[in-house]
Amino acid sequence: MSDLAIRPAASSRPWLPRLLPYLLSLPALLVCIGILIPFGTAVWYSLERYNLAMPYTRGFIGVQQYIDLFTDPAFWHTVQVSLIYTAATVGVELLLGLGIALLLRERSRFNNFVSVALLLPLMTAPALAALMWKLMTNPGFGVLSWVVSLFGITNFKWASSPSTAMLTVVLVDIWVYTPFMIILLLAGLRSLPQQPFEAARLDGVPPTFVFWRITLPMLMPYILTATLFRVLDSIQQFDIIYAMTQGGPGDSLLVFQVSAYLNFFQYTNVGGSAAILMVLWAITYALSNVFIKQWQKLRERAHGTV
Amino acid sequence: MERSDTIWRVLRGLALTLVIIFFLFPIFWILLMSFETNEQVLAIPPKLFIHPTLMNYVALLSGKLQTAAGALDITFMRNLWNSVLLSVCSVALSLVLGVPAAYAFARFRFRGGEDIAFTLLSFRFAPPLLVLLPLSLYFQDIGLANTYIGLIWVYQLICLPLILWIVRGYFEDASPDVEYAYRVDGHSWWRAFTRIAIPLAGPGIAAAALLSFIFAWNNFVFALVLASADKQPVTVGALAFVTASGIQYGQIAAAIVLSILPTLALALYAQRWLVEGLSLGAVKG
Amino acid sequence: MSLTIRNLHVAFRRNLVLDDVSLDVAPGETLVLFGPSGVGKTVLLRAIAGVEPAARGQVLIDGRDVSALGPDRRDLGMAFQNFALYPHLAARENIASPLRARGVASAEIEARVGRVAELLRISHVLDHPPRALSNGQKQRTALARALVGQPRVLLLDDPLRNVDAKLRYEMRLELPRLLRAAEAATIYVTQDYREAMALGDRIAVLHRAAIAQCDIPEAVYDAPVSVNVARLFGDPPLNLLPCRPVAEAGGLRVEAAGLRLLLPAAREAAGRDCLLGLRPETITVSRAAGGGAGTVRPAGAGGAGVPVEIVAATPLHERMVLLLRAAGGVELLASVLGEPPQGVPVVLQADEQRALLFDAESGARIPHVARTLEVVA
Amino acid sequence: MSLVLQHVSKTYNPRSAHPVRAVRDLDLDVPDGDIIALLGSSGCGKTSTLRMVAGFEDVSEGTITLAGKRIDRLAPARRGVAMAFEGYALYPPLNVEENIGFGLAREGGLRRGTDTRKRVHEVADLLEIGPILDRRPAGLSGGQQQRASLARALARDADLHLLDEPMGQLEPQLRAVLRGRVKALIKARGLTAVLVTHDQTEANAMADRIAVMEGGVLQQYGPPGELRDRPVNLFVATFLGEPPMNALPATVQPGGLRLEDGEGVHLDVPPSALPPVGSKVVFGVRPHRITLGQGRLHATVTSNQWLGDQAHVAMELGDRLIVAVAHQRVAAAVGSRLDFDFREADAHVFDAESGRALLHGNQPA
Repeated sequence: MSDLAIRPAASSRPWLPRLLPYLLSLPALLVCIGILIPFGTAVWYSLERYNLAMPYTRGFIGVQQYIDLFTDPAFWHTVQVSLIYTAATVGVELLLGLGIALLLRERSRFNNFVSVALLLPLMTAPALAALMWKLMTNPGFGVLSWVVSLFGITNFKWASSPSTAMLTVVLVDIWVYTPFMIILLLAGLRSLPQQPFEAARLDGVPPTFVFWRITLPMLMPYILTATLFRVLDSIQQFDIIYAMTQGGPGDSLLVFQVSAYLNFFQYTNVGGSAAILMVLWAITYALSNVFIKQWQKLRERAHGTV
Repeated sequence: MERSDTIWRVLRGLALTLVIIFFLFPIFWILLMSFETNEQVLAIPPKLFIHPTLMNYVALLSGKLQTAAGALDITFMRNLWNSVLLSVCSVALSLVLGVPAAYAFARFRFRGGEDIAFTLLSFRFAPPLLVLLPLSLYFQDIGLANTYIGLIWVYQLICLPLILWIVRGYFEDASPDVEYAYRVDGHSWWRAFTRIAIPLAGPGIAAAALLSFIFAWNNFVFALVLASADKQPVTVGALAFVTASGIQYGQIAAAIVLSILPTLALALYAQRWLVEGLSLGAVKG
Repeated sequence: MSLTIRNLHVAFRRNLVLDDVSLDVAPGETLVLFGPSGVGKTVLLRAIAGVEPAARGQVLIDGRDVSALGPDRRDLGMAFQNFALYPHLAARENIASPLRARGVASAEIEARVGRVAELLRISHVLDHPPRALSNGQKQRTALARALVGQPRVLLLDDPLRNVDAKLRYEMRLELPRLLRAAEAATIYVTQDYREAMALGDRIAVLHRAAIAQCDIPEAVYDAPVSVNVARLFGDPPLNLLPCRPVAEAGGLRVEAAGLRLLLPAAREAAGRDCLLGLRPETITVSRAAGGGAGTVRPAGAGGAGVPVEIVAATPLHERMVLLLRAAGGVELLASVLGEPPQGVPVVLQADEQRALLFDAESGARIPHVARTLEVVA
Repeated sequence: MSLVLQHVSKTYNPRSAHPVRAVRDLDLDVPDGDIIALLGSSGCGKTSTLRMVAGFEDVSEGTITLAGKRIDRLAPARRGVAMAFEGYALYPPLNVEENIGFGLAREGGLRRGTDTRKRVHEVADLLEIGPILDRRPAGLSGGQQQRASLARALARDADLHLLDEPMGQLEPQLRAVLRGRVKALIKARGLTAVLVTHDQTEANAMADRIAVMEGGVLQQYGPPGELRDRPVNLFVATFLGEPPMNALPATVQPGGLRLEDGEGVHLDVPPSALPPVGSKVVFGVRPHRITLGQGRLHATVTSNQWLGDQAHVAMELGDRLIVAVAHQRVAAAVGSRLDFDFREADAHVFDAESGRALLHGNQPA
């Protein structure tokens, strides 16, 4: 019955029950509306020619900004870099996360210790994690530089070379966010009903068959949720890349937000920066819609209402 | 049967050992570095066993950075303090705003309720720069630029969705019957909210507060855009510090350790709650 | 101190959960609200309590319309199926809650909580938190909380659902006395028909969002208004056999599963598709005439015996439940006293007086022309 | 095949400060072809026992033997056991037919294809789930899922079938029919089955023998009639029967018992079987064995409940309640005096302290 519409019944102040939920959520809403105003401004900027260095050229140009953007190879480079970054990080994190979560599935003291240890990278600020890895990959004394030299690879430049910069930041992202994947999938795995697996053990069903026909389909909603969540985060990555290379070397790591940031502060191109962010917003908005629906479905499942 | 069992167990142990090394080694390495002198840091191959020195920490705490060019004044401790202030105040404000709203979304079905909840949640996923860049211009106009109040306000973008998200889940999981029973006993809805609903959602509220504290602490881009040196938290401060200190790697490592220590300590202290909060209440059942 | 419900409607997302429900409960009376799970019993209870909004209709307590009042101002006591105890408060504070809400002085609270705890035999656990109580103690604590304020209306939502069988049985005997002493108008929700018959002064059967029948227990059991109501009562439940009655002198002639019965039912059902309802305890099984000496023909059993095969015999509450297979593979359940005949051909007979006839299409019962209830002392 | 449990114990958290002894020193012998029921309230150890037999829990002490082969150290798949789970344990991604056939295809006698299909459909028809064979569990009602789970277990040709609360979710009508059918099927195929239930009706209906458990300890093991007529202790006596046996405190007197708290009613009991005069005992008689309307005893009626096919009458005897069941309506108003009686053969006497049975009818326990 808990899913039934529930309102407090009328009282001596009949307006109260109707307004109560609004009154409770209003303060939070107001604070956020204060933040929505700049969002509207950003939309407007994206339709303007607006450069802080040349305020006198400011003026409404409509969709021209977007036309310019979509015909600019630099923009398509940004899209490409962002997509590669997102696909690489989320792909590896999903596979790694699923594998590790399966290893940690049983509740044992050792596994609990591992899960706690895995929290630590996740709790490290991504910007600081980037600095840590910068130190570890320092060509002079970095321990990772030393390790690869043991394998005969000398002069491996990590983030300083356009050819390996992507690999390096992806590695940092994996270090920080794989634990998130693990924790979510582990929680999913452990919340699956145990009895079907016991039945399979009793009936002697082969493990590979159990994994592909039972475990994976049952886990799929959790995989979808976790993946969507990570895609949403990863496509907007700023901290790691900015702290590590500020988008360099060259334009090799100019993902959406870094590109917009540099457009704004380095080239003072407010309008262009806003347009890039609007494109990113459109992508994330669509994805977050899917995500929140998926997440609500998962919650309903957990409540057994489906 | 028994033999393949053993092989499987060994493989599993091996894999997990590799996992632990990959995920813990960087933290361990930075910790080690922070106790080394510059000469030790620069040694190749790296040494595992060192004579620890506290000089890096002393330099940071005293605010006098020892460089080749002589002592340099730094604001690192100030950054640390800023982080504490910003995170604590933001979380406190978020709780005051977010817990009643979360309760409203969990308990009442009201016109527009789902839309409002969705809007608030979607902040979590919007590109932060989209809001921050125009805001940086606005803040200069209304005098909020480079103030704690302005920053705390904007930090609601991080904390509020998280608290709404997690606490709402907890309220929804708690059976409304207990509150109904209290109402039938003759208590007002406000007393039912404060005496029953909030105490029962206590663990969820704590988990949400902890998690949003950590996220606020770890945030980088907000302060990068909106704050100058004297209001910056450690995440931004550390980056500036790297540029300023040049090759004082031991001190950089010590600064990083001091910056990540509070969140790691919290994580270890409250790991169970965190895990639950992180799974977003989505997978409990 | 009475409770009246007038034309109550409750809808959830356009699904009518309760459709025009009206009820009257007198002071000191226990009305049992009975129906299968998910039929809206709890919703009705909650609408009366004011925690569920009613789309339309009125709730009156002592003639005063409380429909517009919050649950805190209706002066009722309620016990929830899942107990709904406050987990962070000791049993004593749980019970004291209604008194605290009314600002009763501490000394009096102490005394009244003590009295009700004594009555329910939970004095020794008053200082325990709910998690330290057994299910039975939780249920008594919840009951004590509902009773302590001496409310005018008591709403009990299947309070015995989550306690073990033995305790449930004890409470079944104990509750009538408690409720009589409370003098409140009581609505008691259950989905156990025995509990409904044992506790109810009247039973209101909820079916498809509406009250199908509201009457004294005997009437609901012996003269259900419809096949749907009839199926909810009895363990094992009644057998239903399709048939088409024929009018005959003295009543209706019904043939089903080989049985030929003459029912004292109204003749207008003749020629229509009907369902013959035979309660298992009204079926007798005996040795076939040729199967040996001493064929017993119990009094009241009508028609010639029909040969049947006993598929399985399972004991139930000191009776034997027989799964019978008649000609054409029709399966029937009979509930008989004593051991069934074994290893010999058997026949079944049915009590014509207690057989029920329903219209197959509408499900409505076709009433008997005249009916006598035999009361044996 | 026959199942033998010898000195089986299960202790959870053995090294902690509060080890939980779920099963203690259990001996149980299930003959080939029998259906037995493990009966008890929740937490009595019946589920732990079942899980040890299936192989989901280690045995702390003792041995389990099935068909003459020791199985307690074997992996579940190698024990030759099939099980219907209380929580159904259906595979959510598979439809009902695949669920039933999943473990079947592996078994020796049956080959993939037509044999499997035939067996699946046979069992499905018996349990009336033929029409839902192509549906997935998520869309089914609890009762349908439960029948699918039961079908999966019954379809297998295992040495032992474990049925954990297999019919709790079914509609009463269907439950009554299926009890009979499933029992007939098990008997026809000569299967050996262990039924775990908290419902004594189900245990009585299906089992050849019932093992009553409480607190991890086996209380009594025997045919339903024996448990009803000769319970070994007060627990078994009051646990079985609906309503439960009346139990009244009494004191031994020369030549019989005096009921306490009553009006000093004296009952004649053969002196040979009774403890010394003055001992405290509990006197028991089943509600169904009390005759109303005439007799040596009388009491005040406190409630008279007609349940459609039987009447429950509670009477106040001193400050104790005594309950009687009649199969007809009883004309006795609340507050009136009612005479009643019972046969000596239906009386039970238990030791007040240990609860051990002393006397059943005229015979020593």
